[in-house]
Amino acid sequence: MSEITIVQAVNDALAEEMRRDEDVVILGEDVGINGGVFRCTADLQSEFGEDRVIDTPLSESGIIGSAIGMAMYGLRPVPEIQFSDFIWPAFDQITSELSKMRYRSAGQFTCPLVIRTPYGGGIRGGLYHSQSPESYFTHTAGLVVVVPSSAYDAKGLLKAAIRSPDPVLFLEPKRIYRAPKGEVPEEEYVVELGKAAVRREGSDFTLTCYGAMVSVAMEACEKAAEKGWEGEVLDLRTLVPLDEAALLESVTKTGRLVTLQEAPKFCGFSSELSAIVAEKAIDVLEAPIKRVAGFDVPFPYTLEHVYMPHAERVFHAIEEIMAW
Amino acid sequence: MSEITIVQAVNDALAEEMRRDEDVVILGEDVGINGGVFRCTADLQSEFGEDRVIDTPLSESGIIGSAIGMAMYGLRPVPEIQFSDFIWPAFDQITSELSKMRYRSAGQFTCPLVIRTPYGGGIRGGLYHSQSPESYFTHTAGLVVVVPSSAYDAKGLLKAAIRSPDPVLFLEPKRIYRAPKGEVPEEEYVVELGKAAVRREGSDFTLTCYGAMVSVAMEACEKAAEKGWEGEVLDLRTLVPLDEAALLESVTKTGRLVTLQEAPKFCGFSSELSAIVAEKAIDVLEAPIKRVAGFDVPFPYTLEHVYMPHAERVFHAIEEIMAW
Amino acid sequence: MTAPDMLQILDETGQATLGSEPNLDDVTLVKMYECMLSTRALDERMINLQRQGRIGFYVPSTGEEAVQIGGGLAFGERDWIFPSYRMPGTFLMRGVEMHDLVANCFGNEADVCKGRQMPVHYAFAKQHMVSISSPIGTHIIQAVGAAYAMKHKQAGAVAGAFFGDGGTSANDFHSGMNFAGVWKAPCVFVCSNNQWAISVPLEKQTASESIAIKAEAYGMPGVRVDGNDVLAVVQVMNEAVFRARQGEGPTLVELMTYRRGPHSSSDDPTRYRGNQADEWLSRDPILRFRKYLERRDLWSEEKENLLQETLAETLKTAVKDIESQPQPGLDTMFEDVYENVPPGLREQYGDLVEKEGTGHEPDPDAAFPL
Amino acid sequence: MTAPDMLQILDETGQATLGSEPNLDDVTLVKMYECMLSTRALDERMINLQRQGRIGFYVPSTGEEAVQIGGGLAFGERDWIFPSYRMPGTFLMRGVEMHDLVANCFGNEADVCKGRQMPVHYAFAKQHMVSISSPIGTHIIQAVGAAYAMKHKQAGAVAGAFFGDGGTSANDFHSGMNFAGVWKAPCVFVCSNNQWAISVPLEKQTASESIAIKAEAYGMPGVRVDGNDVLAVVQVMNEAVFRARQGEGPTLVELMTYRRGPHSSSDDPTRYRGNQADEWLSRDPILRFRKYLERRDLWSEEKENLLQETLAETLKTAVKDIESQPQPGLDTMFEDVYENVPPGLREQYGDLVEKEGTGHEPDPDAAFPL
Ligand SMILES: Cc1ncc(C[n+]2csc(CCOP(=O)(O)OP(=O)(O)O)c2C)c(N)n1
Ligand SMILES: Cc1ncc(C[n+]2csc(CCOP(=O)(O)OP(=O)(O)O)c2C)c(N)n1
Ligand SMILES: [Mg+2]
Ligand SMILES: [Mg+2]
Repeated sequence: MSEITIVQAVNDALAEEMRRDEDVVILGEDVGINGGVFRCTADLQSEFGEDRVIDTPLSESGIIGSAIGMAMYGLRPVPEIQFSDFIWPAFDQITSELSKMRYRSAGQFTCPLVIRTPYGGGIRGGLYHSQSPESYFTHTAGLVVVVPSSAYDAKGLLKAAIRSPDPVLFLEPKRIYRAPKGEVPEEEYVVELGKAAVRREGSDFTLTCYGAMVSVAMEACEKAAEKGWEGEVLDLRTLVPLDEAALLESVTKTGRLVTLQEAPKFCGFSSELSAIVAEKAIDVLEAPIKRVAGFDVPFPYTLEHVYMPHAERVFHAIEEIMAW
Repeated sequence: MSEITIVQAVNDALAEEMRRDEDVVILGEDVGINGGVFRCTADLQSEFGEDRVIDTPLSESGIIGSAIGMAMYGLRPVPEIQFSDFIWPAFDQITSELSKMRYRSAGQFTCPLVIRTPYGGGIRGGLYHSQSPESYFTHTAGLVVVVPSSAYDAKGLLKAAIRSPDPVLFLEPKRIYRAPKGEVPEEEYVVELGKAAVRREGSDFTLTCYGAMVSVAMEACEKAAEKGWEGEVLDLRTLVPLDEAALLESVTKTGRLVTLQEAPKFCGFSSELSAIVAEKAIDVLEAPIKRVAGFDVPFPYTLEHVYMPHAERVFHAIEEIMAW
Repeated sequence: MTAPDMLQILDETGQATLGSEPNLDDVTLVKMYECMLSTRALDERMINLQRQGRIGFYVPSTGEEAVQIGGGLAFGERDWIFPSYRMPGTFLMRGVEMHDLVANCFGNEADVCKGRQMPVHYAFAKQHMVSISSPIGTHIIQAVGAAYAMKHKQAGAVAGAFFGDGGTSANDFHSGMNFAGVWKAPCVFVCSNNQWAISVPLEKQTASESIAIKAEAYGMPGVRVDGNDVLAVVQVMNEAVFRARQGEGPTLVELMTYRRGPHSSSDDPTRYRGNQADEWLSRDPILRFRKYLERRDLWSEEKENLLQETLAETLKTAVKDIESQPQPGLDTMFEDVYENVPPGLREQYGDLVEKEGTGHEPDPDAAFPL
Repeated sequence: MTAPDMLQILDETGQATLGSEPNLDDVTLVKMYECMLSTRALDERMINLQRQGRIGFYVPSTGEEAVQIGGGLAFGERDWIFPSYRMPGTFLMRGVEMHDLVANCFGNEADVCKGRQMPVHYAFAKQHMVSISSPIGTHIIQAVGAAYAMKHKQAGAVAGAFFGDGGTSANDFHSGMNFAGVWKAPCVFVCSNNQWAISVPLEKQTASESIAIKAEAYGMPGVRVDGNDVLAVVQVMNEAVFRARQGEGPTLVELMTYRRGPHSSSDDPTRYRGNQADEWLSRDPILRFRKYLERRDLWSEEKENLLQETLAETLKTAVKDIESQPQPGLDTMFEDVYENVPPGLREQYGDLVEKEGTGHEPDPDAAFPL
């Protein structure tokens, strides 16, 4: 076991997969000698060379579009989008091409690749270096969407994503890139895609979360425990395909649900969780489904700490449904 | 009163607003002498000239990006995206710029404009001429999203949108562009944004819909009526800002909700409706909230008629919740 | 290069400029002509079927056969082509059966793509003909990525990206050209400049002197060629593909031609252009090449008639075989979204077949406007 | 034009090529110098505050002052500028107060943008300085739209779009240049080619001979200028703005310079370039222009010291005034999303202040990496 940051976990996963499979290549802005602005690709160019760790021109549609072509021809690209806020120029390639290539060619052409990109607030990045874009991708059939919340998962899920036959959007919670550190085994491992993890068992309510919100959820549950309310924290880890069974199982057990996300509330990913439960398990519900989320405004700079959901806001929602 | 198609209604609204306000300009691919591939801008170039009805190069980011600049300088552009399936190259301009200009400049710069685009299936357009993209836009604060379902609304809502100080995405249901025709008064009128319309009153269940799905909803309710179940059909018309009051009022009355949309189900717009009701009105619910939607696959060509929700599928959902 | 000069080998009478012909053996020359004629025959038949409502949509390529055949010939088997929707001839050149193209247009069980895309959106992996996408331009940068992979894997292969004049305005023309220039990717960019993007004429598409000159913005050579002169097309394309294979980097080739027909079966050009297209009848690429072959005694009236008959026959049987086949099964709607069908989709499929019913018919009024 | 030649008026010793100077009166020349020096002083002070953790982020423009001042001077009051994030000097040239730029960097109540954006993302409508966006390139096509509107309204105004070498790879550089060419829009495109995009050197950004030559792809003139020679910049910019105003269409101006400092307060250039930047010290645009002014007896040691003192004083008081001000009120988070706050947002604001509480503090560890 060693204690590492998520940045290190991502770097290790990339290095291991590149050693395992020479078809794995990295491309993006500043990923080479600079090692990425968050250092996730540090030292990879010196080990694997400029042909496998490629500094591209400043064009996200170019990065993803060329990665699709590389993947079609048999490479296994891991493009990096420097900030998920800058992924939109590539949205056409992702939504129209990457997600539909297998379907429209009836499996004759496929483009397995992993788009890595840091997302979320907490680094004082303001409007364009803080957003949580998952909800723009989870509606698109053909994509897998993954969000790790720890070094262990970041490494194991990224390795699994790189080996996946389907295109994966891998969202890295930059707020927790460097802290806290987490334990990771020395030996090789992967974490299966499509499976949620129970981070805390409880019988009174279910609290769903992912990415940087997991620690906020845990903190809120500590506060709730003081009141005698035991929360079950479900870290979704893979948003698409969703581990619906785990969600329904937990809610069936607890009868109460609070969802937590950093992204704006309206039409956010968590709304789907509410919809699934309201469609399939309404009879077990003992209280309304509360959503704690970012506000429906652009991400502000100075008021970031108010914008981002914190344990107090989550606790307030828990109180409401427990008092129901 | 005159009987006109939605295409005609759009064309009339554009002509009237262009006569009223010389700052209104149209730009897009083939909108000029060709009058648009769906003929929505027919004859406008001959009346208003090439400077106000502009055929652009083939670039959606160019169309929306330049429209933003025009709007900032005081014009009132109504850009057309030929098919909503081709809006993605402009997604960066819409999501990063159009929706955030007012906020980031604290109101110093604004870009009121209306993006018109045909959406939805039913014309045998296959993967890329059939999609319903509303759910990719309703999550973005700063945008208004409108979907008419009749000639009357198309004209009145479009005129209101053109006069709105906020940027509007105006989604035109191409399946019903030419049929059925609808009555429109001779005299000038607008339809207020942000207000849903009850198309059919009923006390047993609420059925939400918009665009081309409204007629499907009505048909399903006829079938339900034969069983003695009276449905209330709520045509949302404006998806953002949502008429939440109308939704909650109807559901409070009926105690049952079925949502209907053409777009894929997972993280689709209707999931938000489920989430709102599950959060604010769960106590009135007497049955699960059923969602009838497109399947979570790309839009197929030959099997379009199976893919698109039809009255039978909606009726099946109604049966389920009434039998609950 | 001063952009507007344009390479031509065959004049309109089919006379070749002395000694300027690419060296092609007789068999190849005849095969090229046969493919050009086959393309024309396919187009006419499909447009006909579309008018009769037997297929939903079609995109004719009439007048652009030299682009398709000359453009296709230069590439070898291991090369990959990222095609546009206006080049069935290149598929034929590369060995795709007429039958399979027709099957795509019917979109039923006979279609290798399971009827998922509209007609003319072909995909044939075996012949390295990449799946055609409706969104304009997206494939250009994909071709560059594939070219990078070819170079990286030292496959000695080349990628070809085909697009129209309108396509040069797309975002991924820019990213594709730029990345290819920086990467010296073994890629050839082929613009079929038919001077129209639906109703938008070239001068409203770009203010540049030519399409070829755009190459300078990316540090690669650009060449303009008479796109109705199949020999000139072959000549220039051979050089470009050779350069790419040699590791000398990408080239932009502009093929000057004209879209003689409507944009598609849904388009009515009389709305936006008069009979301008007629001027181009005399420059017909097939006619011109036929004259050349006849001068060289490689073609004749008899051969022409014989081929026409065979083509008619082939198309007749193909249509007969295919039209009668059933639409793809409902399960095909849920497959190939992911490698394995995920639980959520299994459930949706189950509900559909077990409960929700699919008894209703396709909407007879549904008609494609573009 | 053969791209690589580059217009220069002042050599490195501040000697002007005879008779080639733009005619600028002494007052203007001095004002230009003062602005260049003010820009340098602002940058140094802000970087300092950032190091002390008193502001969160900053982007220095050291070495690019001639671009900002020469680039700004050419435009008139009614013209609109769509700036990049590396040009505070242009804001100063156009009458924005030092105080207001500093206020933006603190992002508190003193900031006209209500602390919504990161530092250096200025917006000043009064001076027609358009809101700066982080996404690279998006403003280029917006400038073209504004230019179209200016032409349409016969305002006699011109739009200027400023961006970097990296920006030329962005989608909307392509759409912007292309639309401007077709529309003959009164727009001037100004590329500050400082040869780096964070850690990516020019040769990995594009294979073209120059940035200027990219203009040919869009049918407009492109000019390359010594971007550290403020007189050359003014000269060329004046011509370009004049052309635009005359209705002769857009121009692309490439200003050759060098990003002497880090990309931003979060960047460490030693990771990707040695001390290459030092070569550019001798070409410092301020030093060069000062020598020129001194030759012409328009500047002196005394004036220099005096100005330095005034600047230090201005910055000191500005920082003092601003730093003490409170953060923007919570209501500002919900305003300006739409013209009127919709019901949903009122509700969210209400819940926040009444129930959910906002007692907690900003995260002290939050630090921006880029
Ligand atoms: C991104 C995008 N925008 C718009 C369209 C609609 N459309 C289809 S073909 C076409 C014109 C293409 O012209 P060109 O590239 O010259 O090719 P040609 O049809 O002339 O062969 C347009 C605008 C599209 N398919 N994709
Ligand atoms: C679309 C987009 N991609 C990536 C970034 C991250 N980024 C910020 S500045 C920059 C480099 C810009 O270089 P250049 O255009 O040359 O301007 P310079 O910083 O040199 O002035 C990058 C990659 C961004 N802001 N926007
Ligand atoms: Mg064309
Ligand atoms: Mg730069």
